[in-house]
Amino acid sequence: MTDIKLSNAQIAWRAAQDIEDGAYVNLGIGFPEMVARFQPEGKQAIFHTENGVLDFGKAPEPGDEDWDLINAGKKAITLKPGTAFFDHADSFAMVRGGHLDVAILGAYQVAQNGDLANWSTGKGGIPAVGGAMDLVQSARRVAVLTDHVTKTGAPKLVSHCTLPLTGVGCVTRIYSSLAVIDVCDGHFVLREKLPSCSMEELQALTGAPLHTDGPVADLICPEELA
Amino acid sequence: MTDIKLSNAQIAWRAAQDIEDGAYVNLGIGFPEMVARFQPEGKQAIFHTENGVLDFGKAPEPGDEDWDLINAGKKAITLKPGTAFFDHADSFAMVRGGHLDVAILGAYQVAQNGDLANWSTGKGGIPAVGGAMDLVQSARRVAVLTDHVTKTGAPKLVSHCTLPLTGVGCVTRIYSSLAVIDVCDGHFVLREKLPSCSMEELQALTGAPLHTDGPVADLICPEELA
Amino acid sequence: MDKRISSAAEAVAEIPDGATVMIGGFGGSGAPIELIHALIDQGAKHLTVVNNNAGNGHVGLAALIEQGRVDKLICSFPRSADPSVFVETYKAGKIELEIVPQGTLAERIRAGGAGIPAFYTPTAFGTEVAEGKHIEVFDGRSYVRERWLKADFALIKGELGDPHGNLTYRMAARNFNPVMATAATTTIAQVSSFVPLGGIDPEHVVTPGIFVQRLVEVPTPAQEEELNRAEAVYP
Amino acid sequence: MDKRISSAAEAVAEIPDGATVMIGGFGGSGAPIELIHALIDQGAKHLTVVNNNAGNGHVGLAALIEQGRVDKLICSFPRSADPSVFVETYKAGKIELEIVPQGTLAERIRAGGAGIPAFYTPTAFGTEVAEGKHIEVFDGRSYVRERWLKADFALIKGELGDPHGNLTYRMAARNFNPVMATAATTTIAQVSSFVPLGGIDPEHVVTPGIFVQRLVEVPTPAQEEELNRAEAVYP
Repeated sequence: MTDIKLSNAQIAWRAAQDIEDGAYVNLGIGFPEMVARFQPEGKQAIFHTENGVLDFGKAPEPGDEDWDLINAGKKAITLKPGTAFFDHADSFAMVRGGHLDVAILGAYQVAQNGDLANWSTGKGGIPAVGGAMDLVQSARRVAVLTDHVTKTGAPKLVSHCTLPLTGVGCVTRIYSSLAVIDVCDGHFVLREKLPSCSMEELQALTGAPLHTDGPVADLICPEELA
Repeated sequence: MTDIKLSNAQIAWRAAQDIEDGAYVNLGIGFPEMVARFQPEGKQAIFHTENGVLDFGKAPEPGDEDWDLINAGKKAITLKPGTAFFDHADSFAMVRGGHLDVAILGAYQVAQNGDLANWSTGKGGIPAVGGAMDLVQSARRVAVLTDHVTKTGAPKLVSHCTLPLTGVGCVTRIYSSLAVIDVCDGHFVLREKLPSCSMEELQALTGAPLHTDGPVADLICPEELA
Repeated sequence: MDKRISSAAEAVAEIPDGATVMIGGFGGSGAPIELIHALIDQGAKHLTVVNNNAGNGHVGLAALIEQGRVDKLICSFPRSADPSVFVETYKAGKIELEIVPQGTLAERIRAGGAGIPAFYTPTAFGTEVAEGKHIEVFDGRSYVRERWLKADFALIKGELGDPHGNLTYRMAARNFNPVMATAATTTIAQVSSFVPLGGIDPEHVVTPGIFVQRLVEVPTPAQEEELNRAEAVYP
Repeated sequence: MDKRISSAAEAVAEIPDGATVMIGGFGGSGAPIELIHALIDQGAKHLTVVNNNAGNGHVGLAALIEQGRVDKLICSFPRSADPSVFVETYKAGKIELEIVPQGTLAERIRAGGAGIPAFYTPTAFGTEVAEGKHIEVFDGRSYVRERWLKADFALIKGELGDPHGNLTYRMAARNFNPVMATAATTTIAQVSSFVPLGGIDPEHVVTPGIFVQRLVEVPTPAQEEELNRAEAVYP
């Protein structure tokens, strides 16, 4: 079993490479927010945040925060030329109406049919769904960023989710710490994997069969993000 | 049968007297628009028009029209301090959401249960409903301005409508050329009538029983509007 | 990313025969006359058009209908000062008409843009407009179920537009334009002025650019009412 | 007609025990802290509160909950930097929680304001949040039916307000405020500045006055985030 895996920054970098020029993108709270740092040269993504801002800028310098100007993670953001404000009903009209090109979220589990579980560990505690259930059912592409396995080594890519679902059949691509995997017609289809990780190792860490429908590329990310 | 009846201006004047200070009011195309001229001293109504304007001013002088600034009747209007613009979905959210205090419309027929027919003579021709069906089902009060009888002398206040309905059980008060009549629990209840018109005459011109539940006042309107 | 296009002709070039096209405006206020005329020049046929009205005189939507290009019209109020084009086409059986109450029309379009496939409204309950529709009682009151309305294209008229498609409108010319912008696969806006990014205060954006695919500048747009007073005919 | 009130205390005076109260804001952004604190002072109990979150620290909504005044909370995300007040109240069984996906929450409120008793959404289909709800298939896809959400009172925060209640908002502090304004019988707005009629450009009005019943000026409103960084506690 390989010890080498991608850092969160590398996973976010890899996901950023697939965002088309001019795409409207929503980044989930936490780790997915990191994707905004890695927009490739010459491609411009426009970021949407659930609380009613489109096309916002980077985080302000500490001390320069305006707490009326935040993202869905309640972190301070900034204006840029082209920013637009709107209310929550309009914000989710954008989401639900299918106007977002990509939503990028974290996951507890993703099933081979595209089911996603990312809101509840099922252990009781206080439920909190936020905007994820809206995003995953309606964005044109739903990408998941995740470690390939849990902290205890259990697969997060599974034959079917055992945790409470966020959405059914919604995930289109998974960027894991070991591989890039698409969900196609109820199967996981491997697109890229770390060169250091064999097919057998990867399959052993994955809870459902990995299919291929062509060559599997090497998953190479910038070393400096490791 | 009496020959004396109120002019349209007098009917509009009478309706205007009942509009509460601060009321949000929608006036139907044509004759009902006249109500705006007769707001009583000290009472301020705020007018809504379906095409997305709240609190607009009077018609401009001929030649001063801006055809981007019109009412639902496609007549030019003017701005005033406090005007707000919004889109059609928001405009009918106001209507359907029950935010209008009064809608004032014309009628072909009103039934004693409050059913209103005002959009189709039922003779074929080209149907056209506009915003009336939305307004009558959702405004808090729905007032009708009408001649008491048709041009051929047939009652317009009827036991049940024979023309295609605009809305069911929606009319709350009728300002006719002869009387002011409320719709209460499926009955016409007479509130005011022209002094020159006897109860017997009025009943003969009305297609359903006129009830009373108290004194019937004299319907007196300014002579100069006759 | 720059959504600006240099001409109305180019902006409407790919609208195919049989397309469903929403056209903004309420009467002449907010009607994108230059885009409609470009669509007439372009030649697409068998269109389904969604508009509040049915055109006036012989310009704009009336001209599109007069050219025999509209198979079906979905509207609330097919009347105007001079509705002769629509009336004659309708009486000749050459155009299908779907009448929708104005608020229901606006809400069906809003639902199309907002991903709501159906909703309930009190409007038209008990009338012939609701015949055949699903009725349901909530809290003792009866409501009609209505479906969303979407389009392949929307032709709309704004006032200012930036390269990302953020738009403002001019006074009551706003009307159906912002909501139609949300409900079409491809929304094409004509604006009186292009402004650079940042040229519209973020607080004053009415249509965020996410809803707009292309925009074209028409610096002094024709006003349908004035064209009709001048008895204009297009083409 | 003048909807301006001289104090927050007076503005919230008539909110009774058992009322349903929508409170604007997303986290601290747009949260009407002074109105919430006035409601704490006022004493109404057994409230049902609708808010996106569940409060943070010991001010605003968290303080209202800490005072034992909220029987039920309808929200999408009861987490924050310091959610201890809600967590303890919830674990003690002293508050009922209804979790609603954020977009469905916004749309249910919008439906309440717009007279739509129910609508269909793809959100939450197949999840436990949709359990027991009516499901319907449109065009081959499954949707969940959701009901409107209305309130007796809405407490919202705006930026400018004129005597008729026309409002603007400040940046992302807009969020739930405009839509909650539409869905309450009585909407009470605190604004940073009163302006005279005409002080807001008609093109820039976000909430038309028809949706606002009372407004109060709070010239330098507290920002929840800053109160929490200063470890403030109310009262």
